Amino acid sequence: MIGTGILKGLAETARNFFLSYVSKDRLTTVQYPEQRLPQIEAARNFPFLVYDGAEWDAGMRCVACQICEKECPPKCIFIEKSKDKKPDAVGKPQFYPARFDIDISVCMSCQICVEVCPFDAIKMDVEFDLPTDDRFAGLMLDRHKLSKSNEYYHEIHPTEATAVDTALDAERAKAAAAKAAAAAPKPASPAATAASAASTPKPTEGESK
Amino acid sequence: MTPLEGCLLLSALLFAIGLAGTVTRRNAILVLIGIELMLNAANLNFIALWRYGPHPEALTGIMFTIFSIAVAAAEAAVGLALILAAYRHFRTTNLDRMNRLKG
Amino acid sequence: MIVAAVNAGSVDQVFVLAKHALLARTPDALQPLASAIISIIPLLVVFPSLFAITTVLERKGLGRMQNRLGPNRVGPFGLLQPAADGIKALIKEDVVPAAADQLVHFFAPVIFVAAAFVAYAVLPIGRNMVIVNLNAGVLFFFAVGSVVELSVFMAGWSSRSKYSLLGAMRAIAQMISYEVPLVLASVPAIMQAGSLSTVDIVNAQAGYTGIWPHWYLFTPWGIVGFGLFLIAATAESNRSPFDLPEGESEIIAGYFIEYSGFKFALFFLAEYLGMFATSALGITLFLGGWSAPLGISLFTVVPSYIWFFAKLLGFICFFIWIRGTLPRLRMDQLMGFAWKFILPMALLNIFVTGLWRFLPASPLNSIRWIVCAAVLAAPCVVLSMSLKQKKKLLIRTYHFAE
Amino acid sequence: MTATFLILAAITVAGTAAAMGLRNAVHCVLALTAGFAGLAGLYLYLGAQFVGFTQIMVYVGAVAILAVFAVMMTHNPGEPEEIFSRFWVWGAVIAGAVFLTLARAIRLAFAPADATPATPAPSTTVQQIGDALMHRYVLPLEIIGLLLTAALIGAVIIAMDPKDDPTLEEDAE
Repeated sequence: MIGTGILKGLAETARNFFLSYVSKDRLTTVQYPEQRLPQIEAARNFPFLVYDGAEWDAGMRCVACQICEKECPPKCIFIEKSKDKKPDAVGKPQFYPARFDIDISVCMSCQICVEVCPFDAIKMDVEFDLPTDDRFAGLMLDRHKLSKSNEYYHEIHPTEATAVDTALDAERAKAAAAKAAAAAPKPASPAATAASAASTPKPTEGESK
Repeated sequence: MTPLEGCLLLSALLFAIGLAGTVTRRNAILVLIGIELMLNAANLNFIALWRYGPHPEALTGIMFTIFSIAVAAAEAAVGLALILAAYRHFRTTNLDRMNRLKG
Repeated sequence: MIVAAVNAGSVDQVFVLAKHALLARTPDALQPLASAIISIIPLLVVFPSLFAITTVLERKGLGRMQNRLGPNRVGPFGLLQPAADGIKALIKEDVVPAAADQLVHFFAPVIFVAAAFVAYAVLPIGRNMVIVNLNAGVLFFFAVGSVVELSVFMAGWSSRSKYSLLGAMRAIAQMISYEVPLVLASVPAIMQAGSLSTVDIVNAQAGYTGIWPHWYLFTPWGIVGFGLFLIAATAESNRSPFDLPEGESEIIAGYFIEYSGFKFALFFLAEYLGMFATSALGITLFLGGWSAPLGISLFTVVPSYIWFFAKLLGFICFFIWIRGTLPRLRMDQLMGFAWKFILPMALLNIFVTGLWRFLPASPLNSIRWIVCAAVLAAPCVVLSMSLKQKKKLLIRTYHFAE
Repeated sequence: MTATFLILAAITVAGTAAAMGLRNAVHCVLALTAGFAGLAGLYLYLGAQFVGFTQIMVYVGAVAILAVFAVMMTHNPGEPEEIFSRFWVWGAVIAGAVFLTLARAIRLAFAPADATPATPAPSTTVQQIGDALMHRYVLPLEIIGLLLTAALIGAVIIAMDPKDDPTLEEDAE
């Protein structure tokens, strides 16, 4: 008979309608600004810069090598290298970014900058409410706004951050050992230092995958 | 001018407009519409003469108009169907270019 | 009539009496104009407010049917949502496509809304509460309804967009196909009442047998006619499951896709006004208009307009319920249903109404009932069987996949 | 001759004149509906309520929509834009002459003296019309019904594309 399917459907929607007032677990809606879903560890959207220690300016890992700027597919990263140098995470004097801007209205969240960074300085953030009333300047994040502490990194991506820290600690230990070894007999040749610096990315890159 | 005279003059004007459209337009659909207009002019006459005539209770004018509207509707349906069929054949609704008798 | 009105209580007639009191204070020369204005202004206030209430009701109801919350941000329980939507529509930019036919594009929503409002002129929303009691009221209603098709065409054609044109074509094809059954489904009620005047039709259903009202719904042809009317009304107001003309997922909004801001809101308003008007006509024809559903004093003391709006609200809730349940039809299903099922049933229903009128009522009312119901039920089953015929589907073969 | 009559007459004449004179055929049909609506208003003004509503229903709701569909189905963008026939001057002259003759005849028929007193509009109910249709005019009604059915079937058959129907394949060529 025609119409029985319709009646079944009507009964189903009526059941939904009334039971949604009775049983709370039927309503799966998360009321966003007040309630939030638990953070997923693999979540990521825009890049940020990691710094060690308490001061963002001093502890910044970035050495302004500009690899990320070159690799960025939509070209949303703008870096200006500093004139002077300061010691990096390993203690070696390095350049630092005098200017580091990311235009997140252009960024496509591809994570290539993170993949290519040899110094573990740029990582993916999970911060997604970035509304602004100025769509040009407000979405152009500068060096200060981009800097987040290593603790914050641990908070949002604990596993990954621990792996990075282990690798960096190994690097630091290696550098300290090399320094100690160099201090004891004779200063090592500049070529050897360059080689050890070049070998740094390899372990971290392997672990981040 | 009496109301009846006004109605009749309006009806004559409508008839003339319809006639002008029918004989001057090239588009077959608009020619058909012109014919409809002339029919409507006649309907207006019927209603006006029923209203101001001596025997409004006889309903003759209204009846004639109702039947006329029904005939006009049938005419429009068949006429537009004919135009569609002709368009399918000639690929045009321009009456000046439907000038062949050969099918 | 007047005596009955006074007996029914002054609460029932409060608006009528208020109008008379106001008219008594206006000079004689202005009386026709003042009478019209006093009648029209409440209409212009009440039905758009009902539209506002319906939008929030619909969104919350649909939400609950899908186990969602629905709008709950603006005002308590989201009840002020329509105000926010209205403000948004008002302050939005009014974009007119560069290629559009400016004049026609402008007039389409205006005519649509005007036609939707004019239809209310003949609908009795309470005892003695109708703007004009036209002798050919139902005919007037359908005549005004046919103007809507033209405005839909104007909107679709003047936008110069393929989606709006497709939507307009679908809408017109659907409206014409379903206007025929809509009219034919209302013919039985007109036949039985012996009048095209909506007021007379309501009065013909006003009595009670015991406590049972004399609504046309409670006759075999009334049930069938009401069902057919309901289906045709759903299609006529472009509601789901007959919302092909504005199927969001295929032609994005149909004929009013190129409208924005306030004109879009006008289309939205007119669609809902059309739905209310058709529902109100259904109430008038089959559900006894403003009369109380049971002839007990508890129900009959309630003012007539409250009953009317309660029935209208029932209709609205039913439409929302249907919308939350049924998926959209295919074009061929839509047309096939109209011409192969609803139209024959409506014609048969007219015949059965004639039978009902000429079968003797007094001694053997139940036999009359059974005969009429049987004459209607048998073809209904046969037609629904023929609709259900399984199509032999071919196995789809792919040329390049696999 | 009241203001109502003049307004309605103006709408009717403007609508129909535009329908016969505009360039775009869809505009013509839309103007025509305005003219038909004005005519329906005139019927209402003359007290023929039923005819007025039937006029709107049939002409605005059906004929105009049909015409619009026909215009769109026969639209040929490549066609040269000539809306009037070569002999349009002659056509206009003939139509003008017809109007002048009719108007003259009407003016002559009404002597200026016999201004008929304005009679109240005869009250016609739908019931009366129905009774008349079922008694005195039942034969014309039946014939009209037959005519409409024949026209419906005929229109469908004429408009049907012979390519869509295999049984008509022989007739197509």
